[in-house]
Amino acid sequence: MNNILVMPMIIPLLTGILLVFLRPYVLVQRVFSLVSIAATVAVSVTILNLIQSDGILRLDFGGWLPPYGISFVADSFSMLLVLTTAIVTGILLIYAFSSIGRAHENMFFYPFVFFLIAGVNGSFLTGDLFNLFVCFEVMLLSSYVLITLGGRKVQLVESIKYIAINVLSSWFFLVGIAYLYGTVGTLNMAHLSVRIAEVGQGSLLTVISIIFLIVFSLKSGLLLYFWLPGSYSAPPTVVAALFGALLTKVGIYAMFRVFTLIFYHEPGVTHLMIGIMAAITMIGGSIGAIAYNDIRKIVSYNVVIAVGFILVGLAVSTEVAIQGSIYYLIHDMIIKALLFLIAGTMIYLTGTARIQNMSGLIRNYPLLGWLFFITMLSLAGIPPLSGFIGKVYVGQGAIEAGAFVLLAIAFLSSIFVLYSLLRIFLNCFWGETIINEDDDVPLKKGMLIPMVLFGILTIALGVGAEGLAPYVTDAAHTLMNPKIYIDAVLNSDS
Amino acid sequence: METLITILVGVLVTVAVYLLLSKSLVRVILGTAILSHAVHLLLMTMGRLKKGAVPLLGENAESYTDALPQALILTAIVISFAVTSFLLVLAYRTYKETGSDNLDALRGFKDE
Amino acid sequence: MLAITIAIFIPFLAALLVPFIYKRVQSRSIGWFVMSVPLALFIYLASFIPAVAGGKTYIHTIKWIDSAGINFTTYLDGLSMIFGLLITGVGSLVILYSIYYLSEREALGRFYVYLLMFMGSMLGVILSDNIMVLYVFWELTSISSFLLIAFWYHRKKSRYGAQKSMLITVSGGVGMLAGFIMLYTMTGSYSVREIIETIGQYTNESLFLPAMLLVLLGAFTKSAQFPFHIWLPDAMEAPTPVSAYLHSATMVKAGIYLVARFTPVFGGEAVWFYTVTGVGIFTLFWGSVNAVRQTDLKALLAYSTISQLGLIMSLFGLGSAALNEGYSADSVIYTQATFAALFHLINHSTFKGALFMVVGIVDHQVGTRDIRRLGGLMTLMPVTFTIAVIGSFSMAGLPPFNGFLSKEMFFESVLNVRNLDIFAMGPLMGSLLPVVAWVASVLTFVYSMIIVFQTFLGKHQPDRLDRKAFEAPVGMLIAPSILALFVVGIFFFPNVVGTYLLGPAMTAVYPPFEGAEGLVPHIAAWHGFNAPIMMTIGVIAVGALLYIYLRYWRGIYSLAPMRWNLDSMYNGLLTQTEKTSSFLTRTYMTGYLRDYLVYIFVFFILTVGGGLLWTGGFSIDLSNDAPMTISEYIIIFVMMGASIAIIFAKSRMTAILLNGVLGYSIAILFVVFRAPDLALTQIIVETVTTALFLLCFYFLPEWSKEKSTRSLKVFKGIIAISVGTVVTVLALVVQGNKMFESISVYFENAYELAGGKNIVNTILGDFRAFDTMLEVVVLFIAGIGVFTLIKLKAGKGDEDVED
Amino acid sequence: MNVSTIGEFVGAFLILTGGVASVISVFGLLRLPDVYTRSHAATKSSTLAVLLTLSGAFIYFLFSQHFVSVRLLLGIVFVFLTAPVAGHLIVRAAYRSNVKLADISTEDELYEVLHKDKIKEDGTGQ
Amino acid sequence: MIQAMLTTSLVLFSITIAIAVIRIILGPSMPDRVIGLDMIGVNLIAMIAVISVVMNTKAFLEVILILGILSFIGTIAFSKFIERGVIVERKHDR
Amino acid sequence: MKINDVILQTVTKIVVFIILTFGVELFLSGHYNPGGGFIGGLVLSSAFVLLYLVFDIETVHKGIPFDFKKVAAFGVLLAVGTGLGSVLFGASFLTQTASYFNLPVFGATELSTVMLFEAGVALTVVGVVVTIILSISEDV
Repeated sequence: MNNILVMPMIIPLLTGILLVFLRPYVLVQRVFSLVSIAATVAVSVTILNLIQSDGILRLDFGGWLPPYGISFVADSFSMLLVLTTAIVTGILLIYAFSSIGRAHENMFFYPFVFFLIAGVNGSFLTGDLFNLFVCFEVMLLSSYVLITLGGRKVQLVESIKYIAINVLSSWFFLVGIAYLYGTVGTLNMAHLSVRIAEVGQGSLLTVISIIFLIVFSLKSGLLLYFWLPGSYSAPPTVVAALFGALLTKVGIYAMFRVFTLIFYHEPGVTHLMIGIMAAITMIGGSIGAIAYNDIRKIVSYNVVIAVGFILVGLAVSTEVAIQGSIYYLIHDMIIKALLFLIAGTMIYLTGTARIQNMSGLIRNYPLLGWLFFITMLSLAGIPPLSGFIGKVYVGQGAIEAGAFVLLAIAFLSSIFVLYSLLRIFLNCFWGETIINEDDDVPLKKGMLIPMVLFGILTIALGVGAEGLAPYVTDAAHTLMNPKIYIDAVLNSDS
Repeated sequence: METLITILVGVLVTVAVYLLLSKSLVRVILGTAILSHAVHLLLMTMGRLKKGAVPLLGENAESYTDALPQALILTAIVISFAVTSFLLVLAYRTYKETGSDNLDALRGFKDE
Repeated sequence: MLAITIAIFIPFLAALLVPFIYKRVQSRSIGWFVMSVPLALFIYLASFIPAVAGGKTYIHTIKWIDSAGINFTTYLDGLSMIFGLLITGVGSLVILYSIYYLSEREALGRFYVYLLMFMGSMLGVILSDNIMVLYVFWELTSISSFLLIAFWYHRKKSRYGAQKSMLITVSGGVGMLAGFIMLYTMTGSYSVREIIETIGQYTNESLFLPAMLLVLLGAFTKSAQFPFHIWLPDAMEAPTPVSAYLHSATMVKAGIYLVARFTPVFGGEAVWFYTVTGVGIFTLFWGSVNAVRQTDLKALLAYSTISQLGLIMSLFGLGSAALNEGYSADSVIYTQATFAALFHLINHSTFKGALFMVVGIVDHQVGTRDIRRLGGLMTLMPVTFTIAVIGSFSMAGLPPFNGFLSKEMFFESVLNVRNLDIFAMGPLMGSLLPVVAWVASVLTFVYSMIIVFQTFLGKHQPDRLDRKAFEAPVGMLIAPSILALFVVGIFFFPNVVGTYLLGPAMTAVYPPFEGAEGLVPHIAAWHGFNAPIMMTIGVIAVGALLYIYLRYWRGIYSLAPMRWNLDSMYNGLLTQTEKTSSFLTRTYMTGYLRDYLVYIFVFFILTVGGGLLWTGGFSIDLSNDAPMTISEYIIIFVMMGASIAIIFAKSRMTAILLNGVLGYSIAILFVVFRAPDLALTQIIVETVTTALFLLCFYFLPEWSKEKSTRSLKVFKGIIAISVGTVVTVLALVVQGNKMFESISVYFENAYELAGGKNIVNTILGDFRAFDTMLEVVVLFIAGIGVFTLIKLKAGKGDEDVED
Repeated sequence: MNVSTIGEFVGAFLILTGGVASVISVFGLLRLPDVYTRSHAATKSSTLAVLLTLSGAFIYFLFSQHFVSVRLLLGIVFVFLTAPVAGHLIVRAAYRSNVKLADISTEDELYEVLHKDKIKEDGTGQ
Repeated sequence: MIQAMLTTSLVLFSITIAIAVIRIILGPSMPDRVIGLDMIGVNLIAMIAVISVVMNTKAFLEVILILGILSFIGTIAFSKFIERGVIVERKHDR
Repeated sequence: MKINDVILQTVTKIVVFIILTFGVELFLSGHYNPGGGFIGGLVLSSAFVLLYLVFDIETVHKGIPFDFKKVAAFGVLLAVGTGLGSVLFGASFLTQTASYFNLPVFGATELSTVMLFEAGVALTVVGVVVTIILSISEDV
């Protein structure tokens, strides 16, 4: 019994609820939300370190042992993501303070953010397939609200697509759960794994696993990313950043979990499919990223590319590759948040999203410009920024597994990333300054600080990658050896 | 029984998918509602149907029907209710804001 | 040695300091501070020359990402020594030059930050033993070069040049990274030294060749080898000190360094030999051909740099042949090529650096670099002219300048190749090399003459110049003069260089030949009337003729159509890619929800349905079906009818009511299935949903008949039916394949376990209470969400800037 | 044949009667010409049908399991209470929203009342 | 015998519901449909009562009451909807 | 013009009372019989909705002066709070306990924390459903 495990989810949840009561007191809301994010971070760090000493932790809700009750299971992989989520959210909240506006703050903006985080963290932690669905829904509903919050036309129009497609994916999820329950008769992921290992992953189970693949692909934007560029460019900057940083990652997490823990017996089918899909995703994202002149679109397609890249690790499924994916996942959460923030800030400053209409921003906002530069390099995986180590590991895994096509596409995609962002940098930040000093929209400190923090994070993560190494190694090791996870869940001594 | 219910599920899914592919927002939302009906039935058939008594203890029966899917469906119903209601209100707001419920008109902003 | 590792970081630290100092100083004297950094480093490195010449190497490791085997390992040997001295030495001179070259109005702080950053990364490249760290610095050089090229970022051409160089070099770098990872996968080490030691066992692995080619890709892009050379002329948009430093003396030589460093790894392979030599010699030729046609002095120098780099590259290629058989008296003749390469490397840095500075001076003084507008500057700028003559003649391979020595050795090496009987080198191929080399040298001679004579001789055209021409300030002349002194000095004392610098470097390139005889030949300016000297004489004779009749034959350049130009191909590629991507993306990203849904459904049908069909052989077992009564049949058929009727419903109200019918019928089915809780919930939820539908839909327009073509309807129908079928079939299969007893048997002890008699409710409230809790949260979010959705409207004036 | 069997039988019989009544009423719903007449069929006879059925069920449970179902009683009361009101409301709504009477109708007594009402309202005017 | 009677009545109720659905589909006016729906609601109550008799369980008796409540509320809502289009009123409206 | 339907309003007053009682009964008996927090909550909210239907918003609001959003929030808080309560007692999150109490009127009654949990659920449902319906209605 480790009640601390529920905290990364319950703290945001409770915060969200309490903030509803604090609706009129904006300042209190801000302070309170920062405090609870800090608490979440602290708790996550504690758990992460606890895992290193005690192995995988498990919390059975209501004391009902798995597979009968619902359990939270925390291994290094999930906790790393939980921790990153908390940190990213905390920094984004700071940005929100100065950007989101009173109207939003009065309309439960912070509660929704916290519910989103609760859903995200719950998805990372849960050990039960159906509970995963429920956590997804918590996250999705908050995201539905957040994407529409503000009620601008674009938001409404794009959110319809977003919601419709996500409803469909939730439906697929339920269908998948139904089939899986029908064949195997259980819902606990570890138990599922045991039972499937017992009868062997026959063709039926493989087909069912494809349904899950579709579900998580829809959520993560693997191949089925059509909803993503539109809906990520509609909401306010902070929300877009939250989405860009967190939402697809949950899908990716689920895919890693399910295809390393449960359906890992037929890599020739499932992992091959993932590989092909990842390749197409990277290609599609790459060409999408250079196809538009709208910053938001470019940035959104960059999310797509990253999804493909991360899943290369799963597709080749060697321990090194998975390590790479984890590094890249963490990196991507941070850097995408930063990227979206910068893009949003640029739009805020210039009043346009089109790169032809901006020029010479770096003269007015040098720090913003250099932050963008760092982001660009980090995204392209240029050392010593955070994207580098993940890229190396994924590449190494791909080479070990002999997946040269994937390797080529993955590495080429990073050049497309670079090119797409270079276009923004050259057009918007460099060039003749067209804003004169008087029309200069001041860049608020409150906006700059979070971006700088993210910038520092990406550098720190790149230079200090060794600090993460033990956790990531452990995470990858656990993912590659499902038995560790299963033993931790199904032994009934706790 | 199961076979027929399954076929019913298929019919519902077909109808729902057809509706989802329409231009009108109303039809799309109806489609999602029907989809959720379908999946609830599907979940139900995945436990054995009609085997055993109502899952209320004290009805002194030999065996009970599979209670777990029922619990899952309950959760699913509530969630789909939440989603549907949100989607409905969204449709309403969208119409008020844009004056259209035609998804072709609601294509979203263009780049060029 | 720790100090060497620190040496890499000193420029970076200085770069960090510069902005602060610049804030205080705000004048060009910041340059003196900056200059002290490379100067100190130069002296420091030079102090190691005797030791290194004595065969000593220095190694030091600082742990970085130890778990990945990526550590800061610095390794100082002869090869890194040469480059280190070049970087710091030329660096000091360039900074000295820049102090006078750049106006005080420029953002000097930024300039020096970039420059120091570059210097540090360059030192990192050549001193790193760990190839991953090497890659780190490699990319950093690309970045700092990018920043320096676009130093005047408001100029369109600067940005264009910067982008081009960044894209090409980083792409090459990424390829190189892949190659490095392959090397690691084979050998399990990132250390060059370890790789060199163990590579012998891996030459037959399938990864060996791709790794080699990828590493070469990195080297070629960086060193502007054909066809990647196109970035270099555009990089000339950078301030001239930068061009002198990065784009002739150091950064472009990083590729050369890489080839030299990896010669022990890959050298001795036929592919390596042919690629490096072939690409090098062709680049030599192509660069010189193009240099002649240029009218911009800097562009001319850029192509000449490309050409010279090709020369060095080809020499390394030739030299690698020595490793094929191991040490023997025969192979020593090939090592000579490498020796020539290293020697020319140094020479090139000196004379090309001087020339760039000269061009910079001319540009600075008269305001143009266009040779059609220049002429007759000799008398006005005598010192500059002298330096230009020294540099150009050295480049042309004339005595008494150092270029002559290395050019001679180059000829000798290509001639030696004819005797090469390895790698299936036929006599034809063997003769081709000297011919091409000779032709390229002739052209080199021609353009060297162009630099000197068309700028400084001929008619002075003061009216076509921006400013009145007069000699540059002394400060600006110091740096090129020092380089010119080296050009002459090395000619007279070549063996100093040979012994102290080239010798140790040769050992680094040929570790198995360490201490072998003839590895470090004696350099003599005069070595009798042999083939090379004949060739040089030929070069001078033919070159002079060609130069004199230049205007008659230059016309042939215009014969080649412009669009076959590599530059326009590059531009075309970029615009085409953008256009194609735009087109492709717009084709499938239509913005229509329906299209997206179609993609998803089609994907579902293809994968899941396809999976079902493909694996096949599923048993559908219907024997376990529960019996049915008539009333149940009726309900089910009512439901089917109602659902199908929805599609054809004329009014939305009918549709909503029919949906309600479906919901209520499901409630009955739940009753039939013995699920009272579900039935209750379903009934209420259905009612509320229907009510909501009505509430909201009152405001929506009556639904119009779907105006769609028949084929679209059929298409939709097919998709819908396929999805339905797949779901049904899979469900039937699942029913026939129940593999395990459900865990729900456990819950039948609900009363003992949790004190509840309603099993479903006990599951919801106790066993799976967490689900319920979250479900409530979901509901809550939806409720509040609806509230905000309705209450928070975008006001007219409130329209966000984000549109 | 003991008491409980008889009771069960009575209950079942009532249920059957209810079923028959409901079918009859639904035929009315199908066949009658306009809303107003259909509402008679729907509200009156089907209320009867459901009351019969519920009573039947109540009696059945009473005799077979000796179980007095409060809920069933409550249900009976509830249906009895609300069904007429509901019927009334629908017809009222139908009338006010100008649903046409069947062609065979001879008289619309409320027509003038309602119109006067409307005229008056317009006169006093909002 | 009893079983037969019960089954018969179940079938009868189902037929009723089926016919009511036809009425809903046919219309022609909104109130017609609402009446049809009301009819279905009432018959569902009856049907569920019969089913619980058939199954011999008390589990579904709550359903009956709820159906009653809902069909009542539903009918009120519908009729208000038909009458004036607004379901929940505000005092100062109109 | 208000619906001035005396019959309806009179019946409603009785019916609402029945519904409320029934709703409370449903959620209390959930552990043994069909029902539970969710259903109970829905039934309760249907009573409120009925009131809103028959009377107008202001009238009802005067009678029941709740902010239903806060009711919902309180409900969620209660549901989550019971989970946290068990943490305080050193049990796993969401551990439910039950024990028998001798209450003066009801005799030996089993009181369970599930009850609190269910109450939270019910309150949320009431709050949410009424909030949704009111929001839409008010927007017109």
